[in-house]
Amino acid sequence: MNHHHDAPKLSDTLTEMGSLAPRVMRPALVVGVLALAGAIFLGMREGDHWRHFSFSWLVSFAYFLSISLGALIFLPIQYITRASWSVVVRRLAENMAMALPFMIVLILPILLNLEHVYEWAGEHRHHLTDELAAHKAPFLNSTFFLVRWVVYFAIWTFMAVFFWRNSRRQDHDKDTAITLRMENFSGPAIILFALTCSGAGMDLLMTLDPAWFSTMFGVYFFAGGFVTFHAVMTISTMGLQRSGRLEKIVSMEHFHDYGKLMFAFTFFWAYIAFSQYMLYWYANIPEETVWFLTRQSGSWGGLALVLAIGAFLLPFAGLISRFAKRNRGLMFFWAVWICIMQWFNIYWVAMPVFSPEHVSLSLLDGLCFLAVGGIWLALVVRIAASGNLVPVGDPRLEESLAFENA
Amino acid sequence: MSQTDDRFYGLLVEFDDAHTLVDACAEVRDAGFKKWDAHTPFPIHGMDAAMGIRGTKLPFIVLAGGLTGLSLALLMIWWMNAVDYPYIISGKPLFGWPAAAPVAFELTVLFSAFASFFGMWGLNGMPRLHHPLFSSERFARATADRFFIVIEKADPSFDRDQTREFLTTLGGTAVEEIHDKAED
Amino acid sequence: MADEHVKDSGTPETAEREKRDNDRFIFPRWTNYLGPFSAVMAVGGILYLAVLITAGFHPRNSAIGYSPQQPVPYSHALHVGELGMDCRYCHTTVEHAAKASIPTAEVCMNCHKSVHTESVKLLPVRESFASGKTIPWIRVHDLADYAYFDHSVHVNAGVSCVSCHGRVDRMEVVSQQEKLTMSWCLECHRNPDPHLRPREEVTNMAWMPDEDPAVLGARLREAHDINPSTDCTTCHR
Amino acid sequence: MNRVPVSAEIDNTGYDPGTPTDLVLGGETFTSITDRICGIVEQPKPPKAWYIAITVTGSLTLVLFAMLFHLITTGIGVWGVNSTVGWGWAIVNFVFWVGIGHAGTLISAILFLLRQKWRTSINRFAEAMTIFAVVCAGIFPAVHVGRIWLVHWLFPIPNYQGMWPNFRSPLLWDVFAVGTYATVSLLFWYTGMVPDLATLRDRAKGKWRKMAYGFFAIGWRGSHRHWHRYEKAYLLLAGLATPLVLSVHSVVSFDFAVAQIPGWHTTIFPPYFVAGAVFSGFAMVGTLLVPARQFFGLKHFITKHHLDNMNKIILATGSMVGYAYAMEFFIAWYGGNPNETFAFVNRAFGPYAWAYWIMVSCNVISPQLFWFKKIRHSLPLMWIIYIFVNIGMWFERFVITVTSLSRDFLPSSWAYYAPTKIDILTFLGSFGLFLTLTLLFVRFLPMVAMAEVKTVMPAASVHGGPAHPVGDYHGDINDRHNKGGK
Repeated sequence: MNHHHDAPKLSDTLTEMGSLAPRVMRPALVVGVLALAGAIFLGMREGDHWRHFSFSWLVSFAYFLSISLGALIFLPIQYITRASWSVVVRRLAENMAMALPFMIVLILPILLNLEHVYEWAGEHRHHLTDELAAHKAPFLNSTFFLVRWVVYFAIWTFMAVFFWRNSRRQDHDKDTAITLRMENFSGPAIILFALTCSGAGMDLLMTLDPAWFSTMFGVYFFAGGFVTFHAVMTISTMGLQRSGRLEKIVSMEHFHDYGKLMFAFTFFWAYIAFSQYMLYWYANIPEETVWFLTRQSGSWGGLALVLAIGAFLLPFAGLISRFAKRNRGLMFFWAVWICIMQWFNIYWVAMPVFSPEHVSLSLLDGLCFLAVGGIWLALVVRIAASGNLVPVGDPRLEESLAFENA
Repeated sequence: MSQTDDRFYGLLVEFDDAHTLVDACAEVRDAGFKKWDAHTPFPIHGMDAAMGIRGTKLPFIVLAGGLTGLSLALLMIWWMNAVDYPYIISGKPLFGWPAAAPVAFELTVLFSAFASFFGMWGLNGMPRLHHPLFSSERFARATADRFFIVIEKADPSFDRDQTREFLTTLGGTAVEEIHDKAED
Repeated sequence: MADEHVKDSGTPETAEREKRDNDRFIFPRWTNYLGPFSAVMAVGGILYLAVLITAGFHPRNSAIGYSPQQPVPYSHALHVGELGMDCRYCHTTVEHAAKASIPTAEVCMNCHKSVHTESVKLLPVRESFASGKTIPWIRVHDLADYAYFDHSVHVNAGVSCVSCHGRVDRMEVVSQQEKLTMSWCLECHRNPDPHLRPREEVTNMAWMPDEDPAVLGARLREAHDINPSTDCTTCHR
Repeated sequence: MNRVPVSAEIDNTGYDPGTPTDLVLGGETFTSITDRICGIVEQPKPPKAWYIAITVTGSLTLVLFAMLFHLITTGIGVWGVNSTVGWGWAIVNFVFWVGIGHAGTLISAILFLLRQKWRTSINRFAEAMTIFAVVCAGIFPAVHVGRIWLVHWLFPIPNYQGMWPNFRSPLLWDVFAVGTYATVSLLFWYTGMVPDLATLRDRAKGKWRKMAYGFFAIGWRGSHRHWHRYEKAYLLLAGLATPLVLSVHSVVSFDFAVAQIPGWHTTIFPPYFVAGAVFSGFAMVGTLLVPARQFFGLKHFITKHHLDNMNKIILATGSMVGYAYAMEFFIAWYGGNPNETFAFVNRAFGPYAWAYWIMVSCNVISPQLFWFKKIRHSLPLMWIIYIFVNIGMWFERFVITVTSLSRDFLPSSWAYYAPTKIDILTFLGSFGLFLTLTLLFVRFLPMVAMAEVKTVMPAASVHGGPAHPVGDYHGDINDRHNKGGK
């Protein structure tokens, strides 16, 4: 009797974007550009110095940035733990991370309009007293902010290019030394990432209310992004399989792992969110609670409740069972669900600064989402199209193909 | 022989490697036996399939345990602090979910863990200090480095001679009749 | 393997011991009932303990009814109930101080100079009167040391002696009637209305209001501006 | 007992991607593993060193009991705590020991879920340590209440006061968190040990040993129908223990972080405490494991690869702790609250600066040496770093507890806290208890999870089993999507 599990082979399926790339990239780009045009038109009509436009843009930019950052940290984690299960899908993450260098273009609308988005950069203060403003000025000033973003993007670019290019090179020469080199860089990469990711999250979202602070905020931003990233991985893998790519070689076993990771980081995100909220709720110090007060009053409170249930309780319950994690329909549903909820999470964090009274969901928010999302997707697909979808030269690929959840 | 017959439990076959055992299990499964088991020093991947073992209902027991713990905890906190002994401390509401969450979480985990622990041993019929298999000297190595299959006399398709014959074909190193030596 | 070693050491005793050591130890069959048995014992034991603790530690069972034998068999039923003495005759400071003083022997001797002068039961009183040493009364209503209680403020607010001490006028031997727990104190501090009466009726053991005590109490509370505090520092100072 | 000699150190830290690292070395077989691990427990008499060790630790344990007796009969005035610094060494020791207790569950549960097979050689030892550390931890809050005869007030049981515990207090959350943690760790440890106890039972000589191991093995006979549920239960317990381990030190951190005391009230405390706990726990596991593997000849199971991995985890968690220190400092300034800023400046340059810099150098700087392979692979050097981390993590709790309390909002109530002899002896005594329990454990129980180690040996892997099950096997219906193609 044959005990050897017939591991799927690469030849069983398509592993290149091929004709799919233009079929996705063109509509994505068209939608993105049209939405951008629409958003610019609407933003101009608002006559508020592009304030509404910038906030809507900020939400979606932060959202897609967090996904790409999730992809960026996914890579060194896989290398440093010598994980084999993920090899077959790792290229998808590499491509998403590789979008980061190009996303510097997407942050321009915010950087160009700093004084109307961040009150510390402008003249009108709502949250800061003069004294506090002076105290924080060494950190919260436009020049340093720009310098920081240049540094963040420089580091991300370096990391993304490093992992992406080495992995691609391995496709051809199958050199295991490359794997070792990437493993060696992974430790420092994680440190660099921790500093830049939390810095970026705090800069982008926390300083919107410059009086408020939380030592956990960087972790909070990362946790949300990492959940979304795994959901996006699930959706894109399914999408590729639907088009006849990565079939069989990405098996239910890999989806099971996606499911576990989505479940785990949904819980982790909730743990961070709860801890942050509970500690401020309990100590009840006005300068800290005011941030939550805005976000739990009126319709923002309704959204907070939606997040507590929708971004934690439901996916937690929905993904807890092995059955759900091994059911494609359910996995797809929860992945999409998580993506939506995490967008609202960032919306809930950022938007109350623009509209403290009530949730101001508008067409502009939707157009900005489509614009950033469309451009981001086109970018990722363009990057993906330039090579194989699977790191065919990876020494652990065989293991990954034969992978089974024990 | 006859006076020990009611003490006859079944037939044991010994293997010295896991591969042969897994193959043999598949054969016993396909031969249609119902009351039989494999004994190994460690869990072997793929045995569930080879033996045709279905999933266990343990997760549902654990889920029930967890839900019990959660609801008991919330009820307890609410009743004790908001109903039976209401007292305002440091301006907190009598029942505030952020303050109730940690204990509710801990008790959920505690009850789930109890359900998992007692549920598993219960389903496995343990503790069971006595078992006819312990009468076999050979079987002492089932917890060290040997692998066994046991077919019980109680199996409907069991036939002392035929089954013995069948077992010798499985590639084992020895076949033994198990007689319960224990006192009542 | 160790058990396959053939030992050539001599004596039959050693050989027998070694054989015994090498034999498997088999638990007798009845041990299989140990599991279910201990499960039943554990569940039963937990239920039993739960009932025991709930009942045993309940203030109703642990505190109420405490009635120690006093050095002098003083009867409140006789003095208050039959003879109609007012509480304040003996517990003189109850309206003015935190403690409702225990009478000295002199107070007793006001009457007992001339009544029952030879009674054996009153011997400790006469001794105390002569020597000046206090009679070792045993305290019945004993709050924890960290709980501060002031009689005067309660009595002056119109809380009757009966509310905490019960119908002392019917007691041969004084016994504790109420739980005197924190939650019990709080019950009244949160809602004092049913326990309030006109100040002049405070020591009247048998007094009954003509109307709903809560309605009367609410009126009295309004009139006398009674606002019992439930702050921790009210009692834990 | 024909024991296979343990060869010299084998270096298996070299790594060829795509080829799994051998986790069991020296040509060990199922038989030799059983012999070697059981052999430690089966020696009729332990070595002299064991007797010497347990005499020392036993005496220290007696010191602990004496100090506790003195404390209980006299009152907590025997400690150095004063009206400003109400939390002294007792809380420091409590957090220290609970933290130590986190490594065991991390190794058993989280590494299990992450399919890190190298955990099998060290999980039993680490789990045992978890339980002993939690025992030590439990002592301090219990005696800290002052009137220990009223300690049952912590639990929601009916009492003559007619009152209930206050569930809004983080100190009560501690009771539930630590209680649950101790219980679940014990269940987990015991569940994992049953198959090994059965091995000891089946090899035992002498009636009493046979009965004792037989009793605790509860009749385990390696049935695969049992293994099937056993593995499920193990997975479920691991799944439960993972959030539990996060929650326990988070709850401990809440003790501090819900307060408004500057230096305590910061939101990163929960994950930062958890990272610190794992950090200190791994250091303590290493502190005991490195000598134990030397002494008991476990080099074939606890290989250099294992130690290398542990050191990497120490490096990772140490860096997380460093991140938290930095973030706290930054936000203390960024927040613009002068009290908060002062608290941190005071930590670094105030009267307890010495403690702060011990903490920083031990916790942040010393683990960074693990970036160097040479240091990660050198037994003496790694051991020295473990010791530094142990010291540093104790000082971290000291710095958090004492510096914030000794100088809070009111300068008029500032005070300097110093421990008394009783404080010091109690803490030393807790080490005695911890080490005594550890010594008893290595004497009577299998310190390596034999059944689990066997599963990671090449001889145990039956690749995938029959690929397409027949018979009545009820496969995973969802697999159809993959098998059937589009």
